[in-house]
Amino acid sequence: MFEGSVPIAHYLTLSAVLFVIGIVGVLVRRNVIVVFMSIEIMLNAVNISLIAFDHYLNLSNGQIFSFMVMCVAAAEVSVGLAIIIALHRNKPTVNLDEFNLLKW
Amino acid sequence: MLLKLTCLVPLFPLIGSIINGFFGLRIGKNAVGIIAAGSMALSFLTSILVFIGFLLLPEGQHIFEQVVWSWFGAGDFSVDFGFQVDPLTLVMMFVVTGVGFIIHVYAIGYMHEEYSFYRFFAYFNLFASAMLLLIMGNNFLLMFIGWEGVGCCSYFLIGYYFEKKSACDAGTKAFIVNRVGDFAFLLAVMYIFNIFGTIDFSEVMHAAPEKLVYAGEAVTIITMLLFVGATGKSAQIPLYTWLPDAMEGPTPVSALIHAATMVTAGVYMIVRCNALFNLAPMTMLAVAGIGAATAIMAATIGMTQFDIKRVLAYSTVSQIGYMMLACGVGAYTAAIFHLVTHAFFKACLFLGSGSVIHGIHGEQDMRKMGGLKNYMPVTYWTFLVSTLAIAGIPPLSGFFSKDEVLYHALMDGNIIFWGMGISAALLTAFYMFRLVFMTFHGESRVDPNVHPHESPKVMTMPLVILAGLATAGGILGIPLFHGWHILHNWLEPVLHFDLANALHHSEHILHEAGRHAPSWAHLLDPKEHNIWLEMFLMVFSACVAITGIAAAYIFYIKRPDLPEKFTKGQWGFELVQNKYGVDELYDETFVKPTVEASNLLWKECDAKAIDGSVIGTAKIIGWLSKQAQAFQSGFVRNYALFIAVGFISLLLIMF
Amino acid sequence: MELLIFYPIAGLCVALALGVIFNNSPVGSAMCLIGMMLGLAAIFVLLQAHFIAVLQIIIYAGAIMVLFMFVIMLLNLKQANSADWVTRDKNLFISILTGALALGIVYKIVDITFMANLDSPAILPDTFGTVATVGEALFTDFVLPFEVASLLLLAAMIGAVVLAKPKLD
Amino acid sequence: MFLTLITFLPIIGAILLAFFPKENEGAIKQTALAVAAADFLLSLLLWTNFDNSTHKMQYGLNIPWIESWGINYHIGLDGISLLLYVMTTFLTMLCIIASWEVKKHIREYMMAMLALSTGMLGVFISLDLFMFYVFWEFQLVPMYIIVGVWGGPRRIYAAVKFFIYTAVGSLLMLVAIIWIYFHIKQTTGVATADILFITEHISAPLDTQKWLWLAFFLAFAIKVPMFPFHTWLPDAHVEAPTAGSVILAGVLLKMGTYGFLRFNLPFFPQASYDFMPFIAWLSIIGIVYGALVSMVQEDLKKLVAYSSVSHLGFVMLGIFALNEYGIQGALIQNINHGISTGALFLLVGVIYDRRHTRLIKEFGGLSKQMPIYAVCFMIVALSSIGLPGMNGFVGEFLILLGIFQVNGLWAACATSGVILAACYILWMFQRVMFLELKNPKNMKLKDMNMRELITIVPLLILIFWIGLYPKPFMKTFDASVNNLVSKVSPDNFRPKQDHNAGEHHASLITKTELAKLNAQLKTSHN
Amino acid sequence: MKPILAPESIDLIALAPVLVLSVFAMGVLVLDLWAGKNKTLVMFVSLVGLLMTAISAFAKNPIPAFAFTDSYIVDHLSLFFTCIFTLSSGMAILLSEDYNEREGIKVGEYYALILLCTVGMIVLASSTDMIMIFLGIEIVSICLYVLAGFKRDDPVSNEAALKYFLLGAFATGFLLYGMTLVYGSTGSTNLFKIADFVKTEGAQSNPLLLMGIVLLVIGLGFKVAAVPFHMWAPDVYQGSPTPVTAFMSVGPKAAAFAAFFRVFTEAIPEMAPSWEILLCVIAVLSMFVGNLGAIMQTNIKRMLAFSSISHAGYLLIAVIAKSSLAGSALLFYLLAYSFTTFGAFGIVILLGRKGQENLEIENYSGLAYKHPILALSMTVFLLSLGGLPPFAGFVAKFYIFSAAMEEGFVTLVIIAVLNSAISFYYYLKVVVFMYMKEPTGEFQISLTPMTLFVVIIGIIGTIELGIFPDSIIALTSIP
Repeated sequence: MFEGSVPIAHYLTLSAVLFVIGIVGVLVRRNVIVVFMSIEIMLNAVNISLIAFDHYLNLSNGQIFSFMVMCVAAAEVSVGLAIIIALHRNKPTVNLDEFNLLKW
Repeated sequence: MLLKLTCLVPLFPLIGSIINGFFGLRIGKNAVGIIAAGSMALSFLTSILVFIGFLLLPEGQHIFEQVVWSWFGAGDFSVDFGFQVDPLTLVMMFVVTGVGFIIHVYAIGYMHEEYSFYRFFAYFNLFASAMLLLIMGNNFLLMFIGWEGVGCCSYFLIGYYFEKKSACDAGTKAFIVNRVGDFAFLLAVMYIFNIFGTIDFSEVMHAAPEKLVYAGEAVTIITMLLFVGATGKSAQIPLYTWLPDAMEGPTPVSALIHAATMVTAGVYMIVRCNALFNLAPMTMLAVAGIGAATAIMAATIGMTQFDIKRVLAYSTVSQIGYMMLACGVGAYTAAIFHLVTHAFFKACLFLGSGSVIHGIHGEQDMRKMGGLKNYMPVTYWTFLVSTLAIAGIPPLSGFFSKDEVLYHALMDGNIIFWGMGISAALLTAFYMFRLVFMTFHGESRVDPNVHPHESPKVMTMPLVILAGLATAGGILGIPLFHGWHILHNWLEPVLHFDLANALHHSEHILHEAGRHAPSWAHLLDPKEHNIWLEMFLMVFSACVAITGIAAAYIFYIKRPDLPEKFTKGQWGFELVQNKYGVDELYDETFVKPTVEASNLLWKECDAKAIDGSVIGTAKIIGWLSKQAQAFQSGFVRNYALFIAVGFISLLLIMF
Repeated sequence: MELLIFYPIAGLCVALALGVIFNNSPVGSAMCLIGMMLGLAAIFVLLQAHFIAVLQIIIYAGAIMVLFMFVIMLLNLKQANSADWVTRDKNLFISILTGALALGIVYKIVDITFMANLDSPAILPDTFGTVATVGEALFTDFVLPFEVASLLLLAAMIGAVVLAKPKLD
Repeated sequence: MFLTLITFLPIIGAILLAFFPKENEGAIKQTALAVAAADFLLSLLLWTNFDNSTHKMQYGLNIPWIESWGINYHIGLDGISLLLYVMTTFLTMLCIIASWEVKKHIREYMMAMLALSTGMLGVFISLDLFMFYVFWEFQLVPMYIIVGVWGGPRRIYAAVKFFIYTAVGSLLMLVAIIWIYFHIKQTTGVATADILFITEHISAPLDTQKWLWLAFFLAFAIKVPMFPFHTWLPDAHVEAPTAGSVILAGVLLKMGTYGFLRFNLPFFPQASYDFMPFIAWLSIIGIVYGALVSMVQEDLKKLVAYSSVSHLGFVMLGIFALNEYGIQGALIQNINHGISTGALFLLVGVIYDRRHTRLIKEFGGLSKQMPIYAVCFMIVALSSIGLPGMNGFVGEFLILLGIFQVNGLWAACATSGVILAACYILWMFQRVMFLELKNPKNMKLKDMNMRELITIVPLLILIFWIGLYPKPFMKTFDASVNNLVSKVSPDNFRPKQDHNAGEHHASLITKTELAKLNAQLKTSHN
Repeated sequence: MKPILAPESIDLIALAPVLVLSVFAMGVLVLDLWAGKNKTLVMFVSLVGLLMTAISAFAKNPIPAFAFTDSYIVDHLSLFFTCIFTLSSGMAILLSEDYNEREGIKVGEYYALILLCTVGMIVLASSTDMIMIFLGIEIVSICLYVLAGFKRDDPVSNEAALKYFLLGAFATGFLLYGMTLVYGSTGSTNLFKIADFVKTEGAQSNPLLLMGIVLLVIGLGFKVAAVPFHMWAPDVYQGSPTPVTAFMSVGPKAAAFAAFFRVFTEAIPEMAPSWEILLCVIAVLSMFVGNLGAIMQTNIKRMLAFSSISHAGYLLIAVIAKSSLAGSALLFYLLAYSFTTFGAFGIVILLGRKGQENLEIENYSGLAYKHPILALSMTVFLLSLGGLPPFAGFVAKFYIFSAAMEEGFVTLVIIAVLNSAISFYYYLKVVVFMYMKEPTGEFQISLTPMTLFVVIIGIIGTIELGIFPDSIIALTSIP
């Protein structure tokens, strides 16, 4: 029963689950950093399906794509963390809900 | 050619009014008076010239039309600004210009103390020219100009003392009540155009028998509408209520407008349209009935009033009722005859009353008069003559005219009309002499510190002239020998109507339209003129008149206490004295509800419902925008949540 | 064989991911994240995408996470204050909603995934996923993205500098 | 070209004014007046050189504007628009005189006035749907500014209401316009918004026609305003400055009726015929309703505003009689309403300037204090209740005549408006002009001064001129109306026998029927 | 192992604008080191760069031309969009000059970032491969994250940056997932290949593809700030430095719409039946929420943000119509919109001064009688935004509505029309304050040349496009 390869659907499911966990993280956490990590989880989740599709279709676009995703992730992280630092300079907190000047 | 002068007749008073209106204040009262009366005199003379010109017309031509300019039109509808002269017009022209001139003269004296003398005469002349337009117009719309013009002028003149609320109300009331009539008139005109494709009198009257079915729906509706118009102008039931109030105006106004001329316009119009009315038996019945009813009702009210002018006003209403009755039974000559004589004696009576009021400084209540005959003899005698005339004492004019009306009521109508007419005559004689006795005889009840005096010449001369006319006016229609009847022969061309031919056409039309024609044969069997019966009736009505006078004499000279005894606590009397409560009735049924409805419409419907819905929409949008704002909580988390929700909902839409 | 490896790792990844978001202290979350990324690398290996697997470890688990840790330390975030949790205060409603939402989405996606008939995997050559293959693609067909990515990084760099510099001259 | 010049002269003047120093009020006013007067005189030339014998567009100019959409700058005047055009320039001139005393931001005021004038003129001359719409919307702005800046206490509310309410309608019209544009493109292959071309070629199926008709209807009915859409009018009128009200009543409302004549009827004759009863009843309700409501108003301007609702009801009724009488009556009534109501607003303005109130109960007995004013007021009032011999009557009678041809009942209901008109006008007049002069504030009112007389007298002259000799006015649109009627006449749609005969001419022979009988006879002979 | 041959599809001429601009961007960075305090030189250099970019965009012909194995295209759309981008960036830079002077943002990187952002937009508008599109979007976004937070000492600005960044990254996740699924279900990242696949294999009902589309809609919808993915827009627009706000609301939006239009009309037009409905819902929501939200606003930047949301709704109608006419309409609308918006923001900037930005609508009370010309031009811009003739906005709306009407989306057009009626309300509100209220405070307006210049350009553009749009329409119309 342990023969044969894993059906792609399972990989996709895994990625979906991780993706949603990422979403939930964004929704429920107030710690900027953690929210940010959750977003990273989402990106990673996507990577899984990219590779899975590559594997399934015998193509390499997906891998290129995920390569790019990593660049993007890196870039975003750098900028994002920079922003967080800048924020922290004016307002020493990482609690998202305290950034609430702009509303209505 | 003299007839070319026709258009000048209404023009002179118009010019006079314009001059007085614009420069009256500068040129001084005398000049104003001269201009006003002069313009009337001029148009009177012109009418005489026109009359001569008319007599010179070749044999068989009984109408002259003069189109001044083409007024307006659209498509195949067009209406000219044109005058027509025919025997009927001429008669009316003489009445209006003649009596009008006399009353103008009188007014110069009567109004002399007024500050805005010029305004009065501007209106007065304007009225005269409007009235002339009314009678001389050669089509319905031009007549309508005059028709509304006179109404408008009477509005001004009734409200002449515009600081008195009652005067203003009376004026407004007169205008609006008249408007009700005009509304019907207007509809009639449209209907006429719809059928005839023209609104020219001569053409319409000529084409009537071919285009209309005898007793058909169309003609009945048209004539009914016209008649409603007439009731408005001529103060017949149910639209008569404005006339008594109109007495708020200066007395000359009452004399000229509300006795001699304007109020008779309705009668004139019906006679003018006789060709239509002849085809509408039902309408005729209505006309006669309303006329007779008005005659009696007004007379009864007249018996109970104490304001001298109101009494005369009601008597006017009742006399016009007579004329209507005459029209209703097809005796158009009689109607016109009575119109003319009435113009004479009623004008005289009003002016007389004016002279009385003038003599005792504006007192109008007869209970504060009495025994004036010694103070103002001329007024008294002229007044008496006219009273006898209206009461129908031979050989004064009123006798003949009224008698002719009654005769025809009996012959062409039926016994009921005659009965009503004769009883109205009785009442007339009674209340008129009641008036005379209360005013001039008995002991004076005048306020002691008022010294009655006779009026100046300029006021008494007209009285004399009018009294003379009231006496002699009967000549126009003394029916001594069969067929010898000046007025009748004179009006023949206007009133000629060939019933047989009309019936023939109607049958033809109905046949074409595939309907069956009722038998009209009985309408055609001839009626002979029974001279002896007429003689008898004359005598009878004379006796009736005398009875009335006698009654009045008993009540107000011999036994002055009787009226008290009879009227005390009689609910009937109360009812009659406040005019059968018709005014109140109208107030309750029409005026108040309208105003309340309007208020409701405005406050509830307009402000709340209609505008409310508009504003409501705006409010809803505002509320929604508040909601839209509320989502912008400013928390990143919620924003993300929205994205997620959007995601799931889009998924749901997709799958 | 694959199966035996896949499911535990997958489970582990999910667990760690949950750990990331339900962990009170940022540091803990970061640790979980690293773990998850390593797990993913393993999964990439299962999928024979060795090149990406390596990158995953180097870039993500390496660079990026180091950056995270660095920032956390820099801002020396201690035990997260209790207000950090949505679920622990009034916004209960939202959190429940989110939970429902999450399950809903998962269900939906999985449902869809299984709807699609993905049952004819291609026969993979041995070269699949090797540096050579990927590299070739990267420098031929996808040379433009590769170059553009450099611009992206440049922009990011400038941005990071501008924002994070203690003071702008 | 000449027409273009006249149309854009005012806005050029406005731009010119922008460079005047604020302080130099005299010069500003004089320049504005000069421009307006020049414009009016030039437009008179248009009238005098107008060829009454044809319904064709005159002074036309057609040059490409947005070629890629086939939209042209196509202008021209025909009988329907000529008088409105001239009246616009005329009233603009009067309004500038009337607002001589405006204190606040006079320069901006005059600029707005002139810009407004161009906007309105453009509406009447444009023969391209796109262009028409541009002007139609553009003129909202200056009017909005005029109401909003120089208006009464609730001016902003009124201005915004006016703008939004009108805009909503117009925007739906825009949808219809685009629809027509593509419809024409599909059917004829020509991409154009040319009104004349569309009038020739539009051939939408009936149900679509009805939708389009409704879209246009909404735009115009709000402008007119017809009964349920009228509530913006009282607010706008009450709050607007005198001149604003005059323009509003005199021209803006006419743009609605003009729209019906220019678009709804020629584009969708069938739909217009089908909607005839609907419009007729709305108009009749409007006539009676407007009259009743204005009877109980306490504010003079509001009273006049509601009376406009009533009068415009007559106009709409005339238009939808769909015969010469009605439409010609409607057109002349357009002019009449402009004159009479305009004059009424000017007169109300006169006492408003003196007393800064328009509440009827504040006045009474004025005719003692200001006789000239009273006379003018009287004449205008009588003309607005349609006294024969004055302008109001000509229009009303033709309209009623026209609608009577269609349905006697409608005519009767509408005519009742004549009575009510007398009621509210005379009652108002009595309360303002007659009775005793009680209110001490009115004791020392000045009578009208020269400037005010200059604004009023021309209108009074027109009142009598049109009342007694309207030919010169009516002959201008004779040809155009006949042409229009030939397109929209109900005979084109209703089943061939004349069913009027059945209903209320029961036992009589109408002209048409006689003609038919003769025809039958002829045929039977041959 | 065999050497890797560079593919012959490398075409630097087609890529010219990107290259030129990136070179200039770096150049500016370097120049900034020497330029010192006064950044005017830097500004001019970057303006020149933009100009040259615009010119170099026309280097490649005949168009349409494909390059880099069909992952990059030079066609009418991309060309015209490049022009719009350069124009908007140019105006943004002009606006920034005075503003930055005032707010003390003396950093050369600012310009470099704007230029890089523009590069991203160009890439976005002209790439036909999802990977490229993704990268383009990311470049743009990252630059904007930074620009939004450029007033580093201003907590509001920081907050804007943070929100934008977090939500942007979040949305990127969705976009990415969507692209992945599309790739997975069609086996390619190239738009044309996808189109072919869909056509040939008839994958209309492939659930993965459909879900991919949904996710794409979310990702792109976020970038164009369409409801319900719009929540960031008001906050970010309000918080960012005003020139950046202006820039954001024009350039990147336009770029996102370019991508939107490309993806949906070139890759998956076959799927139209399934995505039309989604876009219709979003469009309608955007129009309503945008307009309704704007009504209650008191801050003019926030109000304009909401209005730009509603404009996104109108623009989506063009995407839905997806005909070539719609494409032209999109171009025209965006051009008109950029003129108008920059003009309006220019005036907003002019009204502010150091430490007191005067962003409340009340601050505009009585402007008309202190600075009539300013007030008048503001009125023109607002009315044009509302779509009132004879201004650019009207012609643009007319264009889009026509396109939709031709495709038979009557209901959609009616809704849009009603919305512009609502929108009049809040545009007029500003007019009310400017003309109908008495001044509350004193205006100390320094008419700085650059900003004024932008305003003038805005006015000219708005009126030119409104009254004589023919030439531009001819340019925009896609053959």
